[in-house]
Amino acid sequence: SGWVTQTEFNTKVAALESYDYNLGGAMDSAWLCLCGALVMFMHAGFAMLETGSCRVKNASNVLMKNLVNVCVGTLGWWVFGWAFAYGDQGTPKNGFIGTSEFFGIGFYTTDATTGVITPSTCDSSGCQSKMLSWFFQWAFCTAGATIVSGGVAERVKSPTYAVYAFFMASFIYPIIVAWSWGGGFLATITSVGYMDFAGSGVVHLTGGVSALAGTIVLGPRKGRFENPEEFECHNLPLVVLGTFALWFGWYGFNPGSTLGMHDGATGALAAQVAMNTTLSAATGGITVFLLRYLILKKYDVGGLCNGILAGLVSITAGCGNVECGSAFAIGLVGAFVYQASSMLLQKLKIDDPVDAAPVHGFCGIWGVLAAGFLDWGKGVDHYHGWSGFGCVMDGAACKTGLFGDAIGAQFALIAMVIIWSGALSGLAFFALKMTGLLRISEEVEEVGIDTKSHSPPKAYSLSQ
Amino acid sequence: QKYDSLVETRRLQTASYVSLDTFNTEVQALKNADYSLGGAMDSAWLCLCGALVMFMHAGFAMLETGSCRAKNASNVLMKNLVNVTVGTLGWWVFGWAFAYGSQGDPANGFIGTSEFFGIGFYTIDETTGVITPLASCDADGCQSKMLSWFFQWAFCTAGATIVSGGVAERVKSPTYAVYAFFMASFIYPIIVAWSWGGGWLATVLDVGYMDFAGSGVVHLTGGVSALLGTIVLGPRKGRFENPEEFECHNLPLVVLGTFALWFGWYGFNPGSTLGMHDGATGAMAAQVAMNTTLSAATGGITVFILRYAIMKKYDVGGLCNGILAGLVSITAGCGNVECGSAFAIGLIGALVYQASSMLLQKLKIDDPVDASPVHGFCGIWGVLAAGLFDWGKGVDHYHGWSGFGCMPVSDSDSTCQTGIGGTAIGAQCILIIMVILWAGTLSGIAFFALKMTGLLRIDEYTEEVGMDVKQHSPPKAYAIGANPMPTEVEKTV
Amino acid sequence: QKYDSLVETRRLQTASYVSLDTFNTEVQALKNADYSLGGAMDSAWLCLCGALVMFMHAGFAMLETGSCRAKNASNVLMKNLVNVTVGTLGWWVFGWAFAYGSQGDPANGFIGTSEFFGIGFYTIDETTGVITPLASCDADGCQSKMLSWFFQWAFCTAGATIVSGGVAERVKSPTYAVYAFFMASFIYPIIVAWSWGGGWLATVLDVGYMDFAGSGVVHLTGGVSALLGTIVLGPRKGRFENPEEFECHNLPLVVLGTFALWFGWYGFNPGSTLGMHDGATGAMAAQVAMNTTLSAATGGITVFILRYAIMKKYDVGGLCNGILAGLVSITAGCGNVECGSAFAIGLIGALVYQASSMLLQKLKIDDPVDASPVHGFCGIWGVLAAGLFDWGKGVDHYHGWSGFGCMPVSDSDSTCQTGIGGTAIGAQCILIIMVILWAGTLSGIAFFALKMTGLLRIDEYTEEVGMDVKQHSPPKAYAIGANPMPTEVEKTV
Repeated sequence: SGWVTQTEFNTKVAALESYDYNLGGAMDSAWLCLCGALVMFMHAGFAMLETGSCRVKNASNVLMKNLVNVCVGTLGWWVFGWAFAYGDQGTPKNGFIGTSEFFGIGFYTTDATTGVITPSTCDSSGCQSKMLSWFFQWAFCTAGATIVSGGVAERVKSPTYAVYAFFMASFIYPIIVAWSWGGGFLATITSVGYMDFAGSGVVHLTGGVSALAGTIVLGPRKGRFENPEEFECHNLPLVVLGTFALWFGWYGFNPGSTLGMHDGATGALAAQVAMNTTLSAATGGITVFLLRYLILKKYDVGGLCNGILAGLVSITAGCGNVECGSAFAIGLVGAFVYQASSMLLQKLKIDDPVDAAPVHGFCGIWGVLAAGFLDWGKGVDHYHGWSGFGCVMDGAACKTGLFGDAIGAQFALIAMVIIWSGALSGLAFFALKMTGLLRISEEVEEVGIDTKSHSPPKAYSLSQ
Repeated sequence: QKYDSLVETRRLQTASYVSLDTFNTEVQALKNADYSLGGAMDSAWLCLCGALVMFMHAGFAMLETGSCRAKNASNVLMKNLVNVTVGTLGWWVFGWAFAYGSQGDPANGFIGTSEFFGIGFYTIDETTGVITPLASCDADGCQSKMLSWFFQWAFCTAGATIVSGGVAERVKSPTYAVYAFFMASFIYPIIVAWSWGGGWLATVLDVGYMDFAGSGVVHLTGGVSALLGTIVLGPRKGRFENPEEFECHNLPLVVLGTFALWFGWYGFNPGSTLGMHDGATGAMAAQVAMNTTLSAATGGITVFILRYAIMKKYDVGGLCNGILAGLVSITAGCGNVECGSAFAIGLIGALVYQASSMLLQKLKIDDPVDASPVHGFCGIWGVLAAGLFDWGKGVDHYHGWSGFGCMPVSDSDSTCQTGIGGTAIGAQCILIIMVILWAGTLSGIAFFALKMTGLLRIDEYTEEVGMDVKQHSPPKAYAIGANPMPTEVEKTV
Repeated sequence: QKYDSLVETRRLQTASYVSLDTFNTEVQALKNADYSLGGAMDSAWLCLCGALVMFMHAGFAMLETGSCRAKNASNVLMKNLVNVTVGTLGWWVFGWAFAYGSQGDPANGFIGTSEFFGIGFYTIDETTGVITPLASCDADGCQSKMLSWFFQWAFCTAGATIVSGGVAERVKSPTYAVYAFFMASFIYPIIVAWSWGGGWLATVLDVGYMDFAGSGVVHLTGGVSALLGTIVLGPRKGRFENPEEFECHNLPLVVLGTFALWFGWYGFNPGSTLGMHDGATGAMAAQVAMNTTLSAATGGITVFILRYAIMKKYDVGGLCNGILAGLVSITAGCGNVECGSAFAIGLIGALVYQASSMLLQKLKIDDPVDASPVHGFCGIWGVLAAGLFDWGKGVDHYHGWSGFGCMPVSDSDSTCQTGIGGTAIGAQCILIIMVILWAGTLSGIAFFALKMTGLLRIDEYTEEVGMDVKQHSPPKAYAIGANPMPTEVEKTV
């Protein structure tokens, strides 16, 4: 007849809905695969930045440390890391640690009779396979672990560091994720829960604190504070290249942390994040550069590079819930935090070859705090946090008076990260030191690790 | 019996037919879902393409550094970093507002005057505190202002950084930083306001200019400014007496930079569809990617062969600049020419580059990285080529911004306008002239005024020993090898 | 009266119910919108993945340059640049047509014969001049030919560039350029025509070959050709007498190149879904990304440990090649194996690489960057592994191209075929043999003919002093430090 029956209507509408649902799933996958690849490219950035910043006689070794870090870290993440971080925390949730999906087991279900494999875990707005999350979060995990490699460069024993990197990627970092992004106890602490959009605290502070612990336990490189000019970076173009690669990769790190891309609001949030990231990076860079010029009366390109990274780390927690003016302020203050903490370490004669702790640790702290203090709902006494453009709701209206709780949650996150990764990394490094496994011998340090333990024995032979 | 059949009809209708209300609700919901997906697509596309364009800064930095002398390597790196950081602030404070802010009603056609500091990108509901990101919506989807800001930011700073190559190794660094801010916050945005921002060039001669991704708007602007800068500055000391001392000091960096730029260009050109929510846009992006590829490859190999014919030596730097010449040449017309034309555009672009590069040498104008031949002269050629090779020409139609379709008679009449090919080329010429006049005049005046006040050029001694050792900490870019740099200088400085 | 009220009811119902016409129109419009969105997604995905693959050229260039000697650095850089530019033209003129052009009806299964020069990628309406990009459509969406051309271009030139590593430091540059054109326009496209292009290998032994992203089609083709080239050329002078002189001259470039390749592989493998318009494809891409990651890391650390066990020294270059070995090994099977298998494939791939690398050393075959162990031998292993580790094996089903599902009995019967595991491995072996025969024979003949005519290898003097100083302008890749290169040579040359 000329009329539409309910059955026909329902069938066709369901088909269209499922098509949309499918498209949303495809979008999520495309977005996270590409953003994950960008984050992975940050390893190139770290490797170039750290290598360029160290002395030529250890260049091969620094390169190696970065490569070993990502390889070993990948296996750590696969074997244990994912399971601890995102595995099932039981019912009721223990809030501390996941205990399933080691080795990626359980990412698929296989139909026993037909042999058809079904990979997905779905929610109402689209499907994301576990593999997708595994891949995207893998890039974050190995990035966090690699931060430490800069702090301990040029004097740590390589096999020792490899073991530590495995430990970092398979246990230290994943547990912090289990508490926070994995939905553990920090997610609901002080009722509001912590807010760390892309990981100023979860990733960078974890790495930065561990780097600081490592560099303190190791002690400075021989002669570092007697002949500082011998410790200048040996290849500045690599440093700048590394900085640009990191900045580039950060557009996967921050915007990708929407963790999906299947509606317009998420798209607007990603754009907002990209804009804030850009502003804070530029502000941080130029601010440190000017500060250093005032102090040194010399141009310090390495300082400019670290300033950019300081800006990026500072905005990473709050990029989704602050206005662009606040992003400028966060980058500006972050630059001061970086410069002050860098000078403090110098004063305390703590030798951090690439300023890993000031950039990732101190600015990580500032970033987490800034995400609470500069939340854009503050002006009207609302808190937005994870809700992005919307406010944290109390029924149909915005909850008010959350400021104290929100800041409290941020402090809880900072304290927990410092305690957990500081204590574990500190213990690990200290135990290694006691057993003599931590630091290379004086002779090796003198002639350089490359000559002593590498084949070929030097990173460059430009004049052949 | 009639009665019975009517009762039956009614029963069926009530029981299992669909009411218009239900229908409309469902259809609207589905449309909303599609609309929302389209918005997500646009955001994903432009965020990622913008990131690729941003990576071009790595390319510029490596290319320019590698092309200069080792003694100024730190300084060239710094110039690129300062450029992007200062340029970002310039774009945020003034640039976006001048380029894409409201031009009033009726539009003044010349300059935007709202949204400085990104103010007005969100509206906040007074009572609930809910923030709504301001978006420009059309029938097909919404794009937030932040998205456009980010994507256009990458273009703005890329344009500004072109100049840094032309003035390298002799300009005073703080002076250049101020200029870069001026470039990113005023010179470039005004040209955008006239063109992409919907100003007067968009409708000039009725047909309007056509510059898909910015051969004119971005590259010519940068190239002309670089040319003026390099002329006013004068050549580096000894450049034409001892040319072999001015060869690039690190060729792998040059090649790496070229590949990074080529890679970034796949954000620059295909991303200039400015959206990605339907199949036709997708096909356009693919078309653009293909043309970009062909022109780059053709330009590279052509310059390489030309130089070999001239010098009987392989010139890898020339190959790299040839690739860039091909890329700049296709940037305006990548969306409205066939692939055979893309080949021709790259080929001619290579000749344009080589000829203008030799011309500058002849005129003893010292452009360290050939910024003005690559971006300026090939930029001119690119804008012209977009008019000359428009694929509607064979049938006397003009496609221009309409892409696969022809330019229609009017909004309501979709038949093709005919006989506008000449007018279209006229509009292209106007774009070229206006960019040269505006950017040339302003940059020229700026550089000249600075020269007069002695703020422009470093002193001779610094130029002799190198900026790195004089002004930088650490005093050299490399510490590779036993005796990497003249240490006596370091000690005497 | 009752009758009247019924008429009235009916009238109202008529007004507020939905007619089938309206309904169908609306549903069709929504389907079109979805279909269009799907097309946009495909384009965005393949444009971006293609760009990532293109960036692998930066990786190859840096890796190969860093691995060679400083005196030939410019020349190696040039070879990579020439390769991509000449290869692009080869792909445009002939390659695409042979690979993906129409194979006739019925398909000849061996070679395509249409769409040279990209002719036929658009249809132009004679009267209106409106251009329609030609597209291949299926039930879920349309992809323009330009999109496929671009994505496959990146694969083609990547395959060709593999050879450049194997013949580095001793092949005559113009000769290599001609070979690269031949490779990109004929050798590689024919293999594609047999396989991805839907030729005879797609249905060989009924089950057909399985090579998701090209362990065989791309890497083995390149690796075999590199091996033939390096054998015919013979070793570099002094290679096995003074091996320490042949160590890589710039390790940071090698590592940078490795990371760039790994990064680009996320376009190479996940992009080989060749589309992205439904959730299952998305899950497949994620699966592929995860497997790629695991195999790369496993391969890298395994080779590193092996080499340390053998040499008691850290070998960073070995770690880099191990990563590449893992990547090449997983490329064929990344879509139809579990993550545990990906670990195993990377592990065994590392052993295959190390064993074949040592074998070549033993046989005194000098492959400067280990191109054939990495791409050739691991390519063979990758193709085999895709058959051996197929995740349907445990229940005697084969998944292959069907991804998560099993290979069905026929198009109409979706139950799983059983007992085809052995046949599938047979098909894999046929793919391997055919690639080796085709690429090996053609490359071998080409290199041998060139050798006979004296066009293949540079003269001894050039090899001694380096190609850069002899043939390049500038005559050296680096000018870092006071006395970077023996200037006497420069002057005597």
